[in-house]
Order: sequence, then C-alpha cells, then structure tokens
Amino acid sequence: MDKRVEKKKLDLSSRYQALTQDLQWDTSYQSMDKVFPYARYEGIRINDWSQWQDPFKMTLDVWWRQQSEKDRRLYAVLDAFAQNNGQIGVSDARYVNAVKLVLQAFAPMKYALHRSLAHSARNLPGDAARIAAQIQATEQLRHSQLTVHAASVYNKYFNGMHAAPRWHEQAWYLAPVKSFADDIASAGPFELMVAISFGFETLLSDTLYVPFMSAAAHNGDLSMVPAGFSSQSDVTRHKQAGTAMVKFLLQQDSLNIATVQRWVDKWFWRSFRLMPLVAMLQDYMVPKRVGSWKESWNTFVEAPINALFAELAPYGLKKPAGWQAACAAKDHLSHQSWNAFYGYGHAIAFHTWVPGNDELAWLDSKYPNSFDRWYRPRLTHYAQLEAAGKRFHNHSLPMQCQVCQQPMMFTEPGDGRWISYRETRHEEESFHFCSDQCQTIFSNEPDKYVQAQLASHTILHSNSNNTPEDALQASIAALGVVIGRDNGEFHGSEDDTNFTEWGGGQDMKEAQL
Amino acid sequence: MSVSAIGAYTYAPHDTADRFAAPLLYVAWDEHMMFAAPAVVPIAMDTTMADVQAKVLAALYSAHPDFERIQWTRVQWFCGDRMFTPQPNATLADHGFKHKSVLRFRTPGLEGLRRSCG
Amino acid sequence: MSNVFIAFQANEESRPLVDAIVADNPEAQVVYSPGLVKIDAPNRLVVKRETIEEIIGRKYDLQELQINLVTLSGNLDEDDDEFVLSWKH
Amino acid sequence: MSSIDLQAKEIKPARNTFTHVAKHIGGDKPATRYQEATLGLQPTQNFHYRPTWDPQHEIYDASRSAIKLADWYVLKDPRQYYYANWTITRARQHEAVEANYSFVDSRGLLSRMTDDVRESACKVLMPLRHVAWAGNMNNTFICAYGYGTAITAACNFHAMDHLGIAQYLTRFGLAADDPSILDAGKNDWLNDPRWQVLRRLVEDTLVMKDPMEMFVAQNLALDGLLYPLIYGSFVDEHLTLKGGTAVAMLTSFMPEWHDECARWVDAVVKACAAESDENKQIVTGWIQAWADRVQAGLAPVAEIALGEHGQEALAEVRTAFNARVAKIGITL
Repeated sequence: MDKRVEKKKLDLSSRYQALTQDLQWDTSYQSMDKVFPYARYEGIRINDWSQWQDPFKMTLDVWWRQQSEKDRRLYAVLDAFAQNNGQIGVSDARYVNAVKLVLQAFAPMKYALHRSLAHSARNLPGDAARIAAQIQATEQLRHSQLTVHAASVYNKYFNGMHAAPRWHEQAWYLAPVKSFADDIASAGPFELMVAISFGFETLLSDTLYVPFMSAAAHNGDLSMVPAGFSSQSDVTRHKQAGTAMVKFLLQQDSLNIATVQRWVDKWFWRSFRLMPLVAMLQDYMVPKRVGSWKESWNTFVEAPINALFAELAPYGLKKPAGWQAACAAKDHLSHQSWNAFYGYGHAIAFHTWVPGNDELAWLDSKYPNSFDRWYRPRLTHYAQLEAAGKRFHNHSLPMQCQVCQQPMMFTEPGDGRWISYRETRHEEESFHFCSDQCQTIFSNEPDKYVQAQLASHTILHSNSNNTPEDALQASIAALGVVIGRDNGEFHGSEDDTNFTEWGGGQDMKEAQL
Repeated sequence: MSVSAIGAYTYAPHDTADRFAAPLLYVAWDEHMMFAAPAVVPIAMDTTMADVQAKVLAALYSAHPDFERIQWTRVQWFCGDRMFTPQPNATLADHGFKHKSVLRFRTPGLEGLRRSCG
Repeated sequence: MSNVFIAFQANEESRPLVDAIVADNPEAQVVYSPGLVKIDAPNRLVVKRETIEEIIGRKYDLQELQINLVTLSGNLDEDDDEFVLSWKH
Repeated sequence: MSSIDLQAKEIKPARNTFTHVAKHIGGDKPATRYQEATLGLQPTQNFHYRPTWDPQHEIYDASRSAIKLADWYVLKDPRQYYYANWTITRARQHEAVEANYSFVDSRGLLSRMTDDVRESACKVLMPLRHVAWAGNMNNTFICAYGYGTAITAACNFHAMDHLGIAQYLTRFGLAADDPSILDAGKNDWLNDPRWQVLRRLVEDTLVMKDPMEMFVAQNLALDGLLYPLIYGSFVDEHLTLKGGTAVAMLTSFMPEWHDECARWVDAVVKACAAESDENKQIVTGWIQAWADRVQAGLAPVAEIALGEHGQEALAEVRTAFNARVAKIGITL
C-alpha cells in the first residue's frame, strides 16, 4: 500500500489531463439535447470532442496562483499611482483622452465578451472547450474591472469618464463597439468563440494592448499600462485557444469549413471596424509617440496573420475576405477617424484637438504616401479656424453603415478620394454600407442587421420628439455628457486648465525646453 | 441566406419611412471630407431641387471655403450611382429620390482644401 | 519563412528570460520599446527552463513566465522543460 | 518656483466616483473597488439584435426569471468580490491546501489510514466530482443569463470555485488511490442505484431555465445540504473519529469555502425575498421543493457515507438548513 507514497509527480500534461478529464457524463434522465440545447442550430458538426486540446493546460490551482501574483503586483502599482497623484505626472493632459476612450469603448466591450463567453462556457458540449471558454469568460471580466480600476483615479480629476457604461450603451460614436458586442452576444456558442478568440483576439487585439500600452508607458501612465499588458497576457492564452478551436472545427467535418470561413471573414471585418478608434489612439491621442499605427499594423497584424494563415491553409481556411482592403487602409485609417471625431468633437465625450506642428511633421514622416497629400490640409485648416476663434464643428448627423455602424467616412481601399458606398435593397428598403465586407455580412444575415438601431436614424424617429438645431449633440447631452466640459476643444478646456494649474506634465515641458 | 437561429427569426426593418416625420435623405459633397461622412437629412420628397440647393446644401456646407466658389451650373448630381440633371422646380421625388436615397454632388475644379479632398 | 515572437513587460524579472532566450536562439532579435521587450526569431523560438535556472541560480517553473508575458505569435508547445513557439509552414 | 508654491498647490478631485456607482451608493462619495467594478456595469438597453439562441428575449433580460426586482444591484456580494480579490483569496486558500498536502505527504498520513477509511472516503467523494461539475455548469448558466453584474459576476467566480472543487476531489482521489478510482466513482455516479436519485435531480437542474430558481436549487438547496452532510457529518466527524484526519485535511477547502459562500447565498436570497411578497412566495416555494428533493436524493448517499446513522445525520443537517433559511426570513 506504500505505492501511493511513492507516486511520481505528474508532468504538466498528465496532471492537467487527470484533473480535468471525464468530469462530464452523458446524461440519461434528461436528454443531452436538452442539456445542450444550442449545440446544433448553427450547423456545426462535431464528431469527437476529445480531439479538442487546450494548449495552455492550466488547472485552477495554477491559474489562481498565477493570476493572483499578477493582480497583487498590479494593484500595488495602481495604489501607488493614486497615492502619488500619478495622474498629474502624465506627459500632457491630452493623453488622458486616450484613457477616456479605452474606458468608454473597451472596458464595456470586455464586459460584454465576458457574458458572451459564459454562454459558450455553458453550452459547448465538449468539456475541455467549455473549461477554456469559462477561463476566458472570467478573464474578460478581469480586464473590464481592471480597466475601470485603472481609470478610477483619472475619473476623480478629469472629465469625460463619469458615465462611461451609459455612453457605451447609447452614444452614436460608440455604436461600432456596442453593436459589435451585441452581435457577438446574439450569436451561437460556436460562432461567438470564433468571433472573440479568433476574429478579435487572435487577429487584431495586439494592436490595442501592446503598442498602445507601450505608448501609454512612454506618457507616464503607470496605471493603465500594467492593466493593459496584464490583460494581454491572458489574451495570449485566448489566442492559442482560438486558433486551436478553429483548427478543431475545420478538422472535425469538411462541412464546417464553409461556415468557419464565413465566420472568419465576418469577424475579422467586424473587429477591423473597431480599429479606427485604436489607430487614432496611437497616431493622434498619445502626445509622446512610440510608433505609428501603420507600424503596429505591420508588426502585430500583417506579419503574424500572413504566418498564421500559411499554417491554416492546409486545413482549408483562406485569409479573411477583407484582408486586402484592411491592409490597404493602413495609410488612411487613423487620419479619417480623427478627422471625423474632430469635426464631431462637440457631440462626443472626450476632447479633440489639432496636433501641434512637430506632431504634424511626425505624422508626415510616418505616412509619406498619404498624410501630406490627403490629411494635413484639413488639420491646418482647422488650426487656422481655431486661431481665428472659429473652431470647426460639423453639425450634421453622420450617415452610418448599417452593419458596422461607423460613420460612412472610409474611402475606397487604397485611395483617399472617394468615399466607399455600397447599397442593397432588401424587402423594399435601402440599406447602406461602408464596404464590400459589411455589405456581404448583411446579405448573409439580413434579418439580423435590419434590427440595428442606428443612432443617426433613431434620433430622428418621430417619437423621439427631439429635432433641435444639433440633434447629435442633444443626443449626447441626454446621456449626461456635459457639453463643453466633457467634450469639445481640448485647448482651454477644464481638463487643460486644471492640469496646468496642478503643475502637471512638467516633465515634458522641461524636456522641450 | 437567412439567420441560423433556434426559432423564428424575422424582424421588420428598424428604420422604415413610417417611423419618421419626414423621409431621410443622405447628402454628400464628393471630394470634401472635411465633412467626414454624408449627412442624414429628414426632408419632404416634394422639396424642389432649388430649395435643396439653397437651403439644405447651404446649411450643411457653407462653412467650407469652396462652397462660395461653386459654379452651380457645372455641378454634377447623383442619385446613388445614377447621374442626373436637376430641374430647379422639380422635386426630389421627381428625380427618383425616396426614403434613404443618397444625394451626392460633385464640383469639378473644386477638390477641397488644397485639392486634398478635405 | 515567418517570424515568431514573444514579448514581456520590460522589468528586472524579464531580464533572465530574455538572456536565456538570446542564449538558446542565436537568430533571435531583441527589440525594446517603452515598458516592453519583444523578441523575434525566424520560424522557431525556444525558452528553456534549464538555461533560465542557470542564469538565476534557482529552480524555475516555466509557468512563471506568464506573469510578465505580454503577447506572443506562433504555435505554442509547452512542457515542463521547454516553451516552444513555432510556425510549421 | 519656490518650494512654498509647490506645497500650496491644491489638487482637488472633481468627483469621488462614477455617476452610475454614485446612483447605487446614495450619492457621490468614495466608492470601493468592488462597487466600481460591479454596480451598473451591465448594459440594460439599446440592444441591437435579438439572440439567435433565444429570440423571445433581449440579450440581457430580467424577464428570464420569475423574480422581479426594481434594482438588480440589491443582490450584493457581502464578500465584495471582484476578480482580483477573489483570485487572491483563492490562491491564499490554495497555499493552505498545498501545506496540508505536504504535511500529509511528509508524515505518510494517507498510508496510515485503514483501507476501510480510505475506501469509504473515495466511495463517497469520487462521485461528487460530477456534482461539482454540474455546479460549475449551473453557475455558468446564471452568469450568462442572470441580470445585473452583482449576481452574474459572483456566479462566474462561484462556477470557477466548483471547477476547483471538482479538481481538488480528483486530486484527492489520485493521492488516495490509483487513477482508476476516478472511473470507479464515475461508474457509481452513473450506475449505482444509491446515487441515481441525486443524479436525476442534478440532471433536472441542468435543464432549468430560470436563473434565480437555478441559484436557489443549486447554491442554496443542493450545496446547503450536501456540504454540511459530506464535509461536516461524514468527513469531519465520522472519518476523523476513525483515523481519517488526512481526508479532512486534504478536503479542508470545501467546508471553509461553503461557509464563506453561504453568507453570500443567504444575502442574495434574502434580498430577493425582501423585495415583495410575490418574490417571497416564489422563493419559498423553490426552497421548499428543492430542499425536499435534495434531501431525498441525499438519503441513500448518507447511507453510503454513514451507514445506519445516515438518516439521523441527514435529518440534523436538514434541521440546521431550515434554521439557516429561517434566519433570512423564510419559513418552510
């Protein structure tokens, strides 16, 4: 009986196997179809769930230990940052607007992904896949909460953060993110895993949490940086699981291939349409630059995706349909996005500004093919108007794409001249899209996308009894955004004057002298 | 294709004309992206093209330095992708516009701020 | 041929990891940016427990590297001794 | 600039917390991390698409439950868990588990137990891996379809705890016997008639649709009777007396965890019932029905565990359960 005492320590794989395998049983008092009611309607065929392998092999004890270690450090940094008034040590108060955008757009998105993953974590019939999904679900909650905690100290001293979840729900300019999250939440347990772990996290999430966080570090934001980096370290696991999931689906049945390809096409593009926000964070909103959006795209998207899809080709999966168009946009995306936000700066919940001359020169050096030709003239014109006391405001209601809900601000791929329009007639009604990809997404599932509540339309519904001079701004004010305090021009704003009064950003001014 | 769903999944479009006091028209000035996106304008379809030009377009775009330089006789007009020649007294409906149509106009020679399409 | 990469938060704890990776992967390129250290290598990159242990002079569990990991690209294969990133095609 | 100027600089906060948090804590005052990470976090309106998996409801929809609350954030967690303090707490508890394993290991305590005790422990505990797995699924369900972050986030953590417990039980089995003990436990769970009443009710919970009824059935009724019976009457009292202290040490996480969670479960149920007579009636009905079924399901298990004393122990556990429920204002 001493055999038990002599037991050898199990290696990583066998330990994981032993601790997770076979917890599930085939139910008999209730049918498996009732226990897993959403397993079939998406049309995915799984022949053998045991083929699903989690590449990270973490048991809960290991996970608790490792995550608690991360969080102990991280919250120590957040505490120190708050105790030392770290918020006045950032490079420039303009930087804080990047924090606002992350809090408004991405903390709530991560929250929604958390709930969606719980749906998969309950409903995928495979036990290992479910465990992977629930770890991801819990970590998305972690990321959302971390972001809120990292931003908490800023909210006490700066405007534009105090009602972020509400703005996320309804503000027109956050609709691309909200509709993305709702699109995922309304999908089945298989599609949403592909959407989150593969479409967003594997293909595009690095661009948000790696180069931008590096830039945040450069700007003295020691609160958001560890939160961002630490979140992305969880996401490395999600990415591995996402790729494993896609391979698994492709291998289980050749009939899955067409469905998975359609999902990959759709979710790459849906995720890509969040990138205008990320691109402008990097190119316009961090005062001390590390690198450009285009460089990030090359490093963290183009190179890895080329490698990844070379690997996936034998499984029958092609690069997403929008790949060429997305790559062609890298010279334009951040500029078109900032231009829109600047124009609508009175109807959002953060500040905008025209970059300084050194910043314009930097943009030119990073975008030699596009910036001077297409985008600098708008910015210099805005600067002139502002100098004359006539800051430009675009008082119109922006037309939005029916699918991604971005303003129709994108030009044809690789071109800076013509706005890209696509139109489909469906049941006697016209629907408009920003791109071939959004049009295809609609045509594949019109009954889903006709439901979209486009803000620029809803504002005008006859029951909204709301057609003032500037309906867009009124719609934002109705959400508790204080006009002129939470938004508008940065220069001369309360954030700007407070920061100066507090002696904030000394470091940078000294560096400039 | 239809949506894969567990039950019936059909919904009426959210933005049909009956939901609005006036039909919606999307309006854009090509090669002038200082106005980042086309505008959504609620407007009666019996509005004349003269009024569209004098009231709607002026209200939307007069802030642009090119606007006062427009030679209206040279302007090219589009309903969606279809080019048309407006009759000042003809209405939007006469020219084929309806709820959620796109009205674009192009001003040859005027290509935005420093010809940047801005 | 494609690069795999791994990136860590740039701090004292990551240094021995980076040193070990450079020692075990002659073709690895180290790129520093604020708060971040990223290591690229053509096709394959290995992190070896033994090398790290030699550098830090104590036992090391490869799962510890998760603490400072930020991101990676490539297929991951992990056991008690090695953490390997690779592209097969 | 003189140093006096520097000192005089006053940096006054413009607000103490977020508007949506202030709304729930009675105004703009300093809020805790739990509050900022929880209150008002879930979207409540403007959902763009109906779920393809449940077109009758919105994505987040309070009407999935028969319970009606004006404000779902009354379902607060007295432990104030957000991810970080939850994971740090569990990691700390895990250190204690590891210390117990080292202790038991270094003194060979497991091999000093009689075969009788070891077999009895495995016989009872191994099928419970599957009960914990169902607890994981059910709490994941509440996380997905419940309403408001207060209840859904806490259930997310609770689901992971159940998975942790399934793994702790597995680890115990592997320490006490061969890996085949897991199969033996599963075989009992599936085929031994004495586990079937419990399995039937567990499978019935897996197909429930109301997240709050699920909460009552799983977290209050099932766990509320099972944990005291198994880790109290069986492990702590019965096995310990027979020289099975090692079993108690290696499963010490479970009763400690259950005590901790019971406060939260009680707070949630209490808040539901306190809202209205209608809620109270519904909750009372659920507790009554599920506690009775669980008691019936545990009766043969109690016999496996405690032999002829099984029914008496179970009856005591039930009495204590009724007293617990009475404390939150529910009379059965």
